[in-house]
Amino acid sequence: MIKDRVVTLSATILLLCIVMSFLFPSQFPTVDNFSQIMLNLSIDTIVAVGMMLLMISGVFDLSVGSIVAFSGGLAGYLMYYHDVNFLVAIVAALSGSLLIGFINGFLITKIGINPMIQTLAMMGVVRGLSLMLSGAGIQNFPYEYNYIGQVKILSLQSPIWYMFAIVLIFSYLFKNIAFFRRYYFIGSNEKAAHLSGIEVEKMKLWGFVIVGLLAGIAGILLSSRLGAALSTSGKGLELRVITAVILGGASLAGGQGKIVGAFLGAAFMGIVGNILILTRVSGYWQEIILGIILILAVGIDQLIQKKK
Amino acid sequence: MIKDRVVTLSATILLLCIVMSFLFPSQFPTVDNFSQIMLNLSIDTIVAVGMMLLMISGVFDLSVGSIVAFSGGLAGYLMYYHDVNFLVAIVAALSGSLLIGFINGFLITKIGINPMIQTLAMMGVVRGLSLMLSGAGIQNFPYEYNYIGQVKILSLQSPIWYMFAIVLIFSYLFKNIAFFRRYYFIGSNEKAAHLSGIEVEKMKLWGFVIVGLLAGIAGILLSSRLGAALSTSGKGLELRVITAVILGGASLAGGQGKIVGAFLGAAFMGIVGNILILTRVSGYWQEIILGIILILAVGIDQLIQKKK
Amino acid sequence: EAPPRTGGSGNNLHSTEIITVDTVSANEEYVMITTAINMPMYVNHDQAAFKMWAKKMGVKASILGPSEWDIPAQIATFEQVIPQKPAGFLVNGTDPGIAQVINKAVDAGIPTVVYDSDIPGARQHSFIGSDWYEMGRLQGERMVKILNGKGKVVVMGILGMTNMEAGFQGFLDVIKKYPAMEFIGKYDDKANVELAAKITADLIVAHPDLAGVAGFDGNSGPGIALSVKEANKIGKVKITTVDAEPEHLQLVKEGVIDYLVGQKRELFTQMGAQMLFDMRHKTIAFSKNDAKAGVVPIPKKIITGSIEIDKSNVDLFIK
Amino acid sequence: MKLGLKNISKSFEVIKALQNVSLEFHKGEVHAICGENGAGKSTLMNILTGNIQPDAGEILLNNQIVIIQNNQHARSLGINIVYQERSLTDGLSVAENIFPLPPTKSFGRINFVQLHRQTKALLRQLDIGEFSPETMVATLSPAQKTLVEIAKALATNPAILLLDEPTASFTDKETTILFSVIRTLKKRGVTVLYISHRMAEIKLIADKVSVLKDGKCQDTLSTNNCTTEDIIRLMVGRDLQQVDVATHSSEEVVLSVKNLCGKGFNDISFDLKKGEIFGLGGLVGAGRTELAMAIFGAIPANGGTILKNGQRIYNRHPKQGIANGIAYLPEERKTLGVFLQKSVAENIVSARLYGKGYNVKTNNQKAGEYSRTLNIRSSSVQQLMSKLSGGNQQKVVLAKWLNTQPDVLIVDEPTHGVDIGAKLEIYKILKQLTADGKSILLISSEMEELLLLSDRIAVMREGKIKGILHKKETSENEIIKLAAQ
Ligand SMILES: Nc1ncnc2c1ncn2[C@@H]1O[C@H](COP(=O)(O)OP(=O)(O)OP(=O)(O)O)[C@@H](O)[C@H]1O
Ligand SMILES: Nc1ncnc2c1ncn2[C@@H]1O[C@H](COP(=O)(O)OP(=O)(O)OP(=O)(O)O)[C@@H](O)[C@H]1O
Ligand SMILES: [Mg+2]
Ligand SMILES: [Mg+2]
Repeated sequence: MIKDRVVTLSATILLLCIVMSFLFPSQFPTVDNFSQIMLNLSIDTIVAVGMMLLMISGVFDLSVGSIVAFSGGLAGYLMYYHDVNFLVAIVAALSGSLLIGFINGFLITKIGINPMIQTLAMMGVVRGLSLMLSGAGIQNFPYEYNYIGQVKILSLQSPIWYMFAIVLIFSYLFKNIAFFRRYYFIGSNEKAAHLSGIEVEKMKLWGFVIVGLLAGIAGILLSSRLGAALSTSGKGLELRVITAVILGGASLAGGQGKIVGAFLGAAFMGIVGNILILTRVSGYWQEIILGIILILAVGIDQLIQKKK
Repeated sequence: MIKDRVVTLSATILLLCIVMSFLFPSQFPTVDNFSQIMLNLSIDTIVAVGMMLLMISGVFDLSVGSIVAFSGGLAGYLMYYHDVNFLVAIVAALSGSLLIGFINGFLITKIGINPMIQTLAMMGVVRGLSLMLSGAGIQNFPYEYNYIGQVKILSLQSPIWYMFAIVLIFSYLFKNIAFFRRYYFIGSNEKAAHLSGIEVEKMKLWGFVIVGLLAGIAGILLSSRLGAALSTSGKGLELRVITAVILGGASLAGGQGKIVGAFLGAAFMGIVGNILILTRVSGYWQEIILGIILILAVGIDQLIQKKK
Repeated sequence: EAPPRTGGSGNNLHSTEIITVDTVSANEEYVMITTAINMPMYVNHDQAAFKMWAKKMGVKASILGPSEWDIPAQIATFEQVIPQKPAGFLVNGTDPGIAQVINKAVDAGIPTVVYDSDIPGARQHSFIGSDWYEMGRLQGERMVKILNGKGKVVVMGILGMTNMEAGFQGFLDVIKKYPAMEFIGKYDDKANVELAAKITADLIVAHPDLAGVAGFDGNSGPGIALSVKEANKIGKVKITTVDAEPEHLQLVKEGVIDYLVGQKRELFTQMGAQMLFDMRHKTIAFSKNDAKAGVVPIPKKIITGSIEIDKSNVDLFIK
Repeated sequence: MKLGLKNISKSFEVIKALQNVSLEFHKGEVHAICGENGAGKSTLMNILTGNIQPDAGEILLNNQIVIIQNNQHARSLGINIVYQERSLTDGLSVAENIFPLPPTKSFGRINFVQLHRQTKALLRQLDIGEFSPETMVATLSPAQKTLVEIAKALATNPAILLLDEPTASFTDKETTILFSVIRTLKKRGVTVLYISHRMAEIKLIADKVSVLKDGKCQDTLSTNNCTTEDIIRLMVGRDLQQVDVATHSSEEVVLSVKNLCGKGFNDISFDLKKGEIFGLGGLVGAGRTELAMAIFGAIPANGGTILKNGQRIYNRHPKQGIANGIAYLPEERKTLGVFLQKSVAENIVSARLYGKGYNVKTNNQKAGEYSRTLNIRSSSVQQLMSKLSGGNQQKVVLAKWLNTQPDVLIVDEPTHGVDIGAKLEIYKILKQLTADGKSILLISSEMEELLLLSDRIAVMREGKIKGILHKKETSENEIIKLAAQ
């Protein structure tokens, strides 16, 4: 069943691509277009990998979008206002993101605050912080900082490579490393996992730390790619990412999902977005059609699986 | 435990009120202030009652905010562009909202689409529809329509009365009527509920219909209170309402919560917002402090309950 | 492949060949890139005027962008359209962060005009719009005038947005000059009527002597007005705000809102699009090859100015 | 290793789950713990595995006082357990479930080769050939899952193994496997603490038996020189009356199933008579549960007819089943039977929520009555179901179905995890129901139970009825022959 989602989603994406290639032969199936699509889904995917990890263990994090803004904001703030070296700024931004994840995890696991409330509250707190840091936006970063997100390797812009690296690494980890494997135990039966000697609380705390770190990386890449830190970046990203992850086979109940599903879910959303642009669907219809496509994609999948 | 949340939250609210009354004796504990707070949380609370129902049964609905805009938009559209009688317009708007809830429920229970994906997609679709209906905003409603949300009874504006009526009615229903009682069973163990002869799917479908209807009522009240139907109303309402409901004792896992908790959760958020402004917290700090207060409120509650 | 070292600094001597065409074709497509694409103000002014212009000229007008206020998504949309080489780009200048992608379009040889707010770091061919600082200043001055130079005032809008922050600054710079005016703070209504109403209601309680509220997004005005009405404070709490949508005008007529400062948004897109057209079709040429010569044959910057509305002239605006 | 308990006490709010319990377990002995539901057996196990801390008393390991902090600590001390409640992860393989902390190579990489080798060895030791280490746990039957849990406990090579009702979902086949494993362990010097409500098993496998009653240790007997009756007397404090097994079956047919087909069963026909207890025998996986669920309306039937009192009925939903006077007590209590976070009273009324009103007071009254007649042990009917012992939960579920006043009661393994006293009470209740003119369809994997209660027994194999036997004329052997063949 879990496997199936990866398969059906891949098939859906492939089908979409084939149809679009026939409809827009000169625009859709081009290297340019695909590298654009990839580039644009790279940030979401990096966060989605972390979200998938959390959802496998049965929780989710609404503060990721704010962390994306915060991380870029903090790096930008340090470089712009305090002339801090770009590497130091990045380390500081990532440490900050990690710390936010840690606080989330700590309060959720040790104090027992409901994860949704905690991360929602944190979403507000961190958004406020990043607003203070980046105000109406910071620009004019050092060249080296912009290089990170703008350099092209084999004619693909770097965030794409980061995305693939992260997806591959986490896929590997979730297949082969005992530590990550345990998230499946936690997600399917927390009590039983505890009784099996798994340190559920510590693992969950780590989960939030990891998602914080990944959101921080995404924030650095986004701001470096844009050459600007915006206090509004990452708004709404949390829902988009959770959607992608559920599309990719996770469930709110936990215990299922694969890392590659996070990428596929984001890729589906990215391709649909591209299609909406190519077909020039605009305005009111955009939201309506996007919604209908989502429902159709999941609905048909369900019907097929039921038939089986 | 469930009871406790209602009690602890009431106590927290009371404590907050007492402290504030001492600090701001001439501003906080006034009839004016309270009726303003109530008025501003009435719309949220009406939707929160429906959300509480859903969360008791173990699901939630992200499309409520859009339904609020849609309902007002449809009523306004009919009255303004087609000179429809205000009562007919209201009936149409409520039927429309109900239908949206029905579609949500149908696709979730019969096709098996993940509730989060379904209602998120519906959120987009309905937002698009309401943009089409109300465009730049519709005004100049018949006097009778505006009367509904603007009339004052015993010096309290009508939405407050609607809110209380709905909270009381649903509280009663959830205590005394078997139909509503069943939602607790569905939320605690869906399979066992099915075997107990509870029509789980039908009940869930009804749940979405009810929340659609309540969001529709909220939309009518909001637009009538405003004297205008704006396509942006209800944006972000879904998360606000879910927060209120979880604060009020619901859990994402289902099976617990009380209707009055929805009101208390919304009231807590409303009062905290009021306090932030009374204490002159700056706009930039608002979200940060609001987040911290949320965490504190839930965290302390948890610590107390753990001690027990 | 490393990115270019210069972020660009309005350098028009860039020798990119601009794609020009002699004949006008019905398939010629002009693309508007915006964000919050469904915002009524955008739809009814920017987009409507743009579409009308295209119809008149017999060309295609496409309007693209995310439904939410989402700058990265606006950039993503923009980037995905550049490879399709449309006839011209009309870009909503939402945030300095879009500078790079504007330069990408310029480097691709596509005529590009930014409207609404100027983007400092970008090499767009032209900017047409208004000055948000100026709009804030106008509101500030009117506020001072109707309050006779004294009283408590607040501003409300979306915190952190470049144009709004500029507006707040304009407002503040005026208020600062009057010692009897007390500035209480900036509040975030997230472009949401309910929130604007709630904050205003709370403000009225916290400051019973609140004298004025200035709004900076399209939903600030209706929200502020609602709470002022409900608290029976009409006339006691003065309201100035941006935009001149029907509900704003209605509220001015009712005397709830005292002053509106509107933008000439139709001009942004209608004139902007015309400039794109002129550039593409070399309507005016200054040399044998303007691009090579480093000449951009359209105005570099057009400031459209504002529309000021109050009770005295509101009837002229109500349709 | 020698394990000793000295004056262990534990209370949950008002309930004294254990009071001054002192026991000794010696190396290489199989020591059974007996007691009624709620006597404190699982609590004792939880104390030994560090899941809960005793209020008073000491635990001695080789005469040294130890404080067992948590179950990991217990494991490191050589104590491991198979819990009464299942604790596997459906989405992972058998191997990964058995070794939640698997063997690793450098950087914490799982050594899958070794993991599967180890698992295979364990499965072989348990004589399991039907599934491999890579099998997904979700696809296993309840009994197979319990075997996996036993393998999981054995994987840590415990010196003391606690088994809390391991045979509850077993048929004789699995029980035989388990017993041979226990005998091997015993030879290796492993101490086994064995909890079971099946008296015959205790005589068969245990060396000693300790009896708990109301949280107090009654006595420790050697199984060689005591009878089952002795044990039962200690458990319940009196001699148990034999169940009156006189038949109340009449000739009137209440339920007539004709050529019923569905997923897991095929072409099933039988008549259930008024006042009859109709047994369904067979091995695990014979399709009895599916048949019962289809009759009740919980899963769809693909063909065939069901007549009740001569009238054709269509049960497409449990609601219709209930309305047609049929009740179904499910096999899997935890997932299908109980609302753990609801009170006892709410659980009891949960199948009768079709009225309009919901009155807490009358519900509590009703629940109180059932609580008394079925001797349900809880601090009050308001207590959360999750706080009840397993057997008491079972009684609550039975009460819930009795509360629907059915004409036909289908009970699927009704005495799983129920103590001997309560078991006989349930037998009595079932018989009493037939005396009142109700009919019962009894699914049971316990041969004695089946033979004792049923008037007729249908034996199922691979989804088909292989024969319908009259109790008087049949024997255990005949049933087994039909079931296995
Ligand atoms: N967490 C708890 N909170 C409150 N009471 C509890 C808790 N756990 C057990 N009890 C009570 O303690 C008593 C002993 O329970 P225990 O589970 O040890 O019984 P048991 O002997 O294992 O019964 P069974 O044979 O039914 O499994 C019961 O009355 C039970 O209700
Ligand atoms: N979770 C499951 N997933 C897949 N197949 C299952 C599952 N549980 C049982 N089965 C299979 O379904 C069939 C019927 O099983 P079931 O347990 O209902 O039989 P049964 O005759 O009712 O046995 P009993 O009641 O004695 O346990 C068997 O082939 C069994 O292997
Ligand atoms: Mg027990
Ligand atoms: Mg079975």
